[in-house]
Amino acid sequence: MNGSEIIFYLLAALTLTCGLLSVSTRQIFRAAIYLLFSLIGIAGIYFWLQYEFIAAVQIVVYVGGIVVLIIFSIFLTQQAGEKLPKQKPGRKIFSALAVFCGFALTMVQVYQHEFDFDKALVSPTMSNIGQNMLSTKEGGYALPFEVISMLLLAAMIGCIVIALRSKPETK
Amino acid sequence: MPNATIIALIPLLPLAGFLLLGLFGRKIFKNSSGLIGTALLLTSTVLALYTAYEYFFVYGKVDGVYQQFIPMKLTWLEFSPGVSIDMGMAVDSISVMMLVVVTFVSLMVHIYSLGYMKGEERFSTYYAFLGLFTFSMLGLVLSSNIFQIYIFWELVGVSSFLLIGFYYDKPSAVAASKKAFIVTRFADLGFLVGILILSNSSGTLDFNTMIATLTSPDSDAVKTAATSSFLGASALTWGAALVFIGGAGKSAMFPLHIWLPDAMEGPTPISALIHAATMVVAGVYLVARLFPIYAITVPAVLEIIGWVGAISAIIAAIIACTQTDIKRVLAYSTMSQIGYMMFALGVSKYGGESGLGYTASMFHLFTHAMFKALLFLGAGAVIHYVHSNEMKDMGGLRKYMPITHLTFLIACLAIAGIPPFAGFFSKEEILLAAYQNNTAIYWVALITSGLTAFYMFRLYFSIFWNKSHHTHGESHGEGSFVMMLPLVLLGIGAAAAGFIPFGEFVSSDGNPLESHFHLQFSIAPVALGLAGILAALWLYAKQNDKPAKLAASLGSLYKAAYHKFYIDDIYLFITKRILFNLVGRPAAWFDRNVVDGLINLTGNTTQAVSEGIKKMQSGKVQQYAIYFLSGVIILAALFIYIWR
Amino acid sequence: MNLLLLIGAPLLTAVAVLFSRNKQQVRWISLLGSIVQIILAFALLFAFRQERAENNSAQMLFEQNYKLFDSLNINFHFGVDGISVAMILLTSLVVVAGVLVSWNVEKMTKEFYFLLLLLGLGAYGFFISLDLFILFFFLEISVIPKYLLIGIWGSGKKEYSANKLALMLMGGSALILVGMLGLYFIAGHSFDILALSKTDIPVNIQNLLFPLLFVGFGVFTALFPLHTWVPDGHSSAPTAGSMFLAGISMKLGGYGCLRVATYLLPEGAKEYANIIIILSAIAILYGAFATMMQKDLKYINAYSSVSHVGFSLLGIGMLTQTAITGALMQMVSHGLMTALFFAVIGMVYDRTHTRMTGEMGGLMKVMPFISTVFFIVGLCSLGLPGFSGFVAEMTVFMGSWENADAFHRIATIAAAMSIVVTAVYILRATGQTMMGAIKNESHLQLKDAAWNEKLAAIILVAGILAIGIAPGWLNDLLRPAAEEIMNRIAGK
Amino acid sequence: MNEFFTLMKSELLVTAIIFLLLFIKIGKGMKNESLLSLVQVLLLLNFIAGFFFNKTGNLFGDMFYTTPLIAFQKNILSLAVYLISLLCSDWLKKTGHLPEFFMLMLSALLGMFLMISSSNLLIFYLSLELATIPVAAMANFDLEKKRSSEGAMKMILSSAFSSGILLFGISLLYGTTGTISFPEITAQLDGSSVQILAFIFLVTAFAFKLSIVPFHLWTADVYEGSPMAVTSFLSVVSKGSVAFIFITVLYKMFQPMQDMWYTLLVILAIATMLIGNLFALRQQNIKRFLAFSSIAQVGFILVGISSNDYMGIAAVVYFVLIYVFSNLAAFGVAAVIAEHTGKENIDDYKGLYKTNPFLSWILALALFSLAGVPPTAGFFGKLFLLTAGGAKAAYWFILVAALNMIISLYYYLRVVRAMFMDKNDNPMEPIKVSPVVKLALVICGAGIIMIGLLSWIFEYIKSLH
Amino acid sequence: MMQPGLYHILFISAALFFIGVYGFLTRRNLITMLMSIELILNSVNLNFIAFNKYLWPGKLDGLFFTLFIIAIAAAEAAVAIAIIINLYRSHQSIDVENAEDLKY
Repeated sequence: MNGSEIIFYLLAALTLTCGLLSVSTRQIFRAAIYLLFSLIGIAGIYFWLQYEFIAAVQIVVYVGGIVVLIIFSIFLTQQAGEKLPKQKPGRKIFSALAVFCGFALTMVQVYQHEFDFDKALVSPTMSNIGQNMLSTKEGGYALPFEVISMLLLAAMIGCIVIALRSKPETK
Repeated sequence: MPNATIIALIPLLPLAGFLLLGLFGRKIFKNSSGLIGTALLLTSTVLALYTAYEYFFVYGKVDGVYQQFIPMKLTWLEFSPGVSIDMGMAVDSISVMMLVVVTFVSLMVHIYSLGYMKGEERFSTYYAFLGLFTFSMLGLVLSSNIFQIYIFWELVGVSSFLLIGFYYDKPSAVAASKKAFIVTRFADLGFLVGILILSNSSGTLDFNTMIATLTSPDSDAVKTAATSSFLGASALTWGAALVFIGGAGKSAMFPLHIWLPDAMEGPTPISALIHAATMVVAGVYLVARLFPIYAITVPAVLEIIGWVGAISAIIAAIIACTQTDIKRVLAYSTMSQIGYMMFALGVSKYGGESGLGYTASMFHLFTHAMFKALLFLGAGAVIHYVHSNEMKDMGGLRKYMPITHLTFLIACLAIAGIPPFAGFFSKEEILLAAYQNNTAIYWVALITSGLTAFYMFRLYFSIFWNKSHHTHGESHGEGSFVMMLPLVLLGIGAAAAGFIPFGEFVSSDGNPLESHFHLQFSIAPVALGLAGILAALWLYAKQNDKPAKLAASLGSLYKAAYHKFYIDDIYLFITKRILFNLVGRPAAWFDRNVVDGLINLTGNTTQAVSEGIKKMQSGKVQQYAIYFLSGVIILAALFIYIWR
Repeated sequence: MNLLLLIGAPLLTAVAVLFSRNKQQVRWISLLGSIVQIILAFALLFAFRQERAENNSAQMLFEQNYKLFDSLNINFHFGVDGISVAMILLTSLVVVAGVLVSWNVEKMTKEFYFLLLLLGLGAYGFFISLDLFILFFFLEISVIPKYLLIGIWGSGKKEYSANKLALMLMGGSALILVGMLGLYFIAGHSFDILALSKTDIPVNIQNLLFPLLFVGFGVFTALFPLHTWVPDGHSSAPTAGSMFLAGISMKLGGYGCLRVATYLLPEGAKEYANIIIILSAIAILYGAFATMMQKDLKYINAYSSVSHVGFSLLGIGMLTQTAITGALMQMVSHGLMTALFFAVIGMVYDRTHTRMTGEMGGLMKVMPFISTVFFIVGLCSLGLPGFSGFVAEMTVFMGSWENADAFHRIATIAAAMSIVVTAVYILRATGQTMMGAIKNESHLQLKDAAWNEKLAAIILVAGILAIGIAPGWLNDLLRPAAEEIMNRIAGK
Repeated sequence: MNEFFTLMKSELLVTAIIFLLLFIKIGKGMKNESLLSLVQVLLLLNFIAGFFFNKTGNLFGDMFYTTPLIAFQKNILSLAVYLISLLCSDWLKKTGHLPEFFMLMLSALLGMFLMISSSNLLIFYLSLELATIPVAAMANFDLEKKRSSEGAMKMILSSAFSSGILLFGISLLYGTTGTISFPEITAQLDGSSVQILAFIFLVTAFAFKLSIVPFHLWTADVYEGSPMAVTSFLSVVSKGSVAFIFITVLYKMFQPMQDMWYTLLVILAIATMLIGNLFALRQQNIKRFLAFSSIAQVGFILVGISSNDYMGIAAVVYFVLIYVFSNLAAFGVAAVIAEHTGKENIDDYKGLYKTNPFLSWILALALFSLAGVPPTAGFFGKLFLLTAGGAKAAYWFILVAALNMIISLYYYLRVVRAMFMDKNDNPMEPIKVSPVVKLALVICGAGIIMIGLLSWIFEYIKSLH
Repeated sequence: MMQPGLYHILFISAALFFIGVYGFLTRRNLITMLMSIELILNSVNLNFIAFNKYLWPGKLDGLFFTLFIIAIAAAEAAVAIAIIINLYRSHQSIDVENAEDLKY
């Protein structure tokens, strides 16, 4: 076992443990923090896979954006320290069962599948990503880029309208 | 050759009367409708008599044999090539004879009704119905096609229904009309199936062709029909027997006779016409029409016919002795006399001397029409006079109603078979035929003839003698001229009709038949008849308690006879209990609750399921997600492991 | 003759009704329109006879074919044979009578007549269609008007009845739909009846599709045990609604059973003939017995319809030319008769405000015309010669008897037994309502039929008599068509 | 470049309208009435423009793909949006955020256009989200109403969950095929278990958007909670667009797995029709009622889709076109009534015919069309779906579908019965329908009657192949 | 233990995915449900990256997919949170079980 492996396993353990804790802890604030660590763990895995760009985006968007947003909204809606209400055990058991079945099914299928491995491992470069991002040619991603911009615009408008509820629209 | 137009006019004139009076009678011909009807019928009668004269004396006989002519035949409805309902006119000796009988009696009734039904609210309707009946009856006798006869058969039935129920606001009349129709209808079912069988066997509906096919023993039809058997009898036997059931129903043969006494609810002239002289003999006529088939192909059925006739004759005679309603007595008497005609046919054979029964039957039909119509019309006059049907309300009427009395007496003598009145001759021939062919039936008939004399004179004495000092409310005369004229005319007929050499004209195969007169043979029936009269005289000429005592001494026999041997009750039981309560009601219940219930159940189940699964839509978004996830997993598993 | 006129006339009338201003206008426009329909129907009859007299022996006359959904091979294909002509005549008579008896409908008159005319339109379209799709379209078009007519203008538990009718008929349609699509694919994408009739359809497919189609159409024509919409629907419907339902709509089913199911799938018909016979014999007898116990006049007629229509199905099941002719005659006859019966019941109900036989009595005295008509229709119903019912039933019996085996014969006899039971219930009903003494004093004030009612009754009675007295013309119309159908059944 | 403008003209037009609205919003703003009229005119123009310059072509590599058929599909959606803008104008005039509402709605429409045209899983996914997220926001537009936010919450959470599963499926598909472009995936499909798994995961997203049982449970709640305009948008436009892309995905991308998805469709169609119908039976709220009815309708669409030939496509497109008119007419009437009286219960509709015959007739027509009763277009639509579905000779499948029509007829008739037959002591007041709404309702009514009888419409759709 | 590779990462992602699903199904707080969604999306991202890296390094489909998913996650989260906050204002609670007015 070399260092790379150890790092991988540590990251994996971090991700899964924090993920699990995030969905099981009854302190909502802690849940957010666990989520944060789980996401960081995933970012770590990206690093480990040498996808630094994605890792950076992961850190910036998730850790810097979404988790902060979540934490803000927790503050807005929840007295800190109050424990989350318990779920009915029946629901928990049934969910666990369903989830386990799904997991088992997926894993069995994935492990039985023979993936096609004989390719050289190359990592993308920044310029590579940049060029493709704005290319309108075959393999270019200009259209999704435009679409996502429209989506973000729409989401922004939606958020504003909904969040501005208390202040009636001025004619 | 017969003149088709003239013969066609005979039934069509009454039909015209029906249409004219039925459509416009109530408004336009309110008062003249009786005269219109009578005039039309008079024309018919004249034409019928003319036709009879022409047939019997001018063209009917070819080579010494009376032929059948079919001057007109129209295809009415074609089923398949060769099998069609035709509207034709068969002119032969029996149909011509019947034409005369029907038109004559009908004319008498028309005339009589001018007085009897005067002042009725539905006077014109009455004449319309009479026209309809006469038309149907004439159509029936002229039929050349078995389906044609069935059609008119039904029409006769419905006009009978209409006329029995003429007093439609009287519940008993309504009930009687229904009963008459339904019972005969039931019999007609047999007739219909019989037609189906016979026509299918012979491949035709035409009488002549059918008879020709079914009487030649080597025809394919007979052979195949003889081999195809059902419940131990050949198809032809079944067919012929079923057709006879139709005739038995119409002719009130035991056990389908129960409608006839009730039918007396109709106006009395109607009883005279329909339920005495004409319609009820249609069954006899039908058997006579198909006689060659019965006699040659299925003699077994003919024997049954003979026995049914004999049993009907004696049972009716016994019952008649106990009834107190004069019209009912006459009704049973009719039944008894038709029984005579029927067994006369039953004991006959086809052709030649052995066909005596056939001739006798027709002869009796003819004379019976005269005297029975007379009896009914006389009874009608009596009823008209005393406003009651019950014997106990009558008595000593001979002084008040001399013409009625005289004609009634003639009729009674005629029916009792006392020479030289008409009944004697015809009955004599019947008994002779029975004697020659079936001794058992002969003895039954003999006893019946004694009983006949007894109950007829019981009736006669009760009406005209018995209580002499009876007050009948305000006394209005015996009846107008129009009521008396038919009595007299019919009285003449009843007295004299016997002298017609009937065998000359009517016989089973058309060959004239010599009438033999056997004095020694006549002794027994005449003596029995006289004995019956004397018994009646002893019992009923004066008011006394002898009848009551006699009745008491006879005990249960009397009671059973008085209750018509409980046959009505058996029918009532079958219809009410079994058909209504055990079939009809369960059917209706089954339909509403089971069949419909199942349909409603599907609806309700759907609703219930819909209500039951409503929890699925619980409003909990996580539960929705669980359904979602389960759906994904299950589908995935199914498609990966089972349906790939 | 252009068959489109038959669709156009009612359509135009309906549209004109929609745009009319007051109730009186609505009535007169409808009457005028329906008279035009009668004229057209008779014109068709004469034109048809003329063509036949000139030895035009094509199976269908006056054919017209317009492309509709060309890519699916769905066409407006019209044409008539004798059966269609007879049915069209029937429809036109019932339509005009229905319009006449509804003269006094005050509630939503315009809508009422509109729906009525739409029903008629559906029937005309149905009878002239030679394309299954169009046929189905016209069949379905009448479901909703029926529903609304019963639900809005009906009486009693009308909503329930309306629902039941609509749903059961829809159920029938569902089966027809499947059968129809099956035929479509088997025949290589064609809905055309004439084309299908020349197609050899494999026997196993026929056995699969026949029950679907037959039962589907059977629901429309009260095939036992799917008849239960009949009593409820008929009894709740307004007078004209009942007349249309029983007089025309049920005939759509019978026509479909014959023209679509039996004609196109002869092998299937042979396979299931015995079941049809059993079911219809049961329906005939059982309907008659059930009728015997009814006390509501409309129920009486409704159940008796179940029984009578059974003869049509029996005739079809017997698969002989005569029996099929008889079945068709019975359809026409029953259509006229039952429409008349409902019309009379409606007239009685309008006056006495009851349909219970027990509450009436002696009506003959106060309304002789209505009673006479009641009587006539009763006699027709019990199969009296001189009326159409007799002709039809006898033809069915004669045709049935042509099958020489015991099964068919017993079924025929069983069916024939109903003539007695019919007599029982008809006479009971007549006896209780028309005859006897007047039970309710207030009935003494009642008026006899008004002009419109008289006219309606006379039209229908004329139809009944025209068949009953001189059946030849109808026979000539139907027999060759039945022969055509038999030829396919016999595999010629 | 020219090609870019012609091929993407619908998308560009919609985008232009969005930005116009944005500028109006950012600028001085406009009165609601005039803005609404402006938008209506623009939408009408958009619809008309959809008829011109329709060509086949690819853009952005293989990401964007259009054909005349796709253009026609888009145009159906444009038409629906235009009609919604007319039908709901009473509500729209009152809303405080009119420009935002239209911006969101048009963004969603844009998303649907792109989705229909997509030929690549990435663009498909993005446009799917673009078609969903704004709608979720729109669902919350009755800001003061609790139910509105509840509906929006259910929608956004459910759809996020669904897209999670979709994405997982896409990732597996990507893993096994190495591509996200439809045609290339088709070439790579080998039917391995992982691909089946991925396929199922993928299909559930469609099932979710189309409200196929058992992925439908959000539908009724969201429909009931949302403003009427959003509900009609969801039920008509959203469903229609997903149905179109679903066909493309199945017929093109998953063609090699056709046996499998045929079975899947049969199961789903039966379940959907049955459950949708059974739930609709019991509903009291008209929106909820229409929600379940629309679920059942989707079951029929699936029957049509199962045919796997061009007849299926044509039948579905045709059906959606009819469905647009029928469902919008129903929603339109419900919207008018809800807006004027605040009543949304079927029981409140009792005796409606007495006071509001016009609305009653339109609603009745719409319901008949939904039930598939002639002479309304719905009859033809349903029949063609079944004809398409019957091509595989699975008669029992068609029979089940046909039998479901009975149940559906029952509940549609329930509303008709309430309007026409049931008595009501205090029926609704006569409602004064504004001319614009009336126009829209008349258009819908005419569409319901004419589309079926004018056979060239269907022929035209078939000719687009 | 073998060399960490595709299968390991797939295991992590699948586990994370179902952990997220489990959270979504059982957490009663709307915000925690949203957090579970984020876990789900992240697991998918991990899948894409892993496939891109190990199997299909020639093109950048997986990478771009991940990028766009991250963007969408942000947008979705924003709208969701806006809705949740709005819900909170009307219900005074963000417990999912309190928002069950719409049912049956």
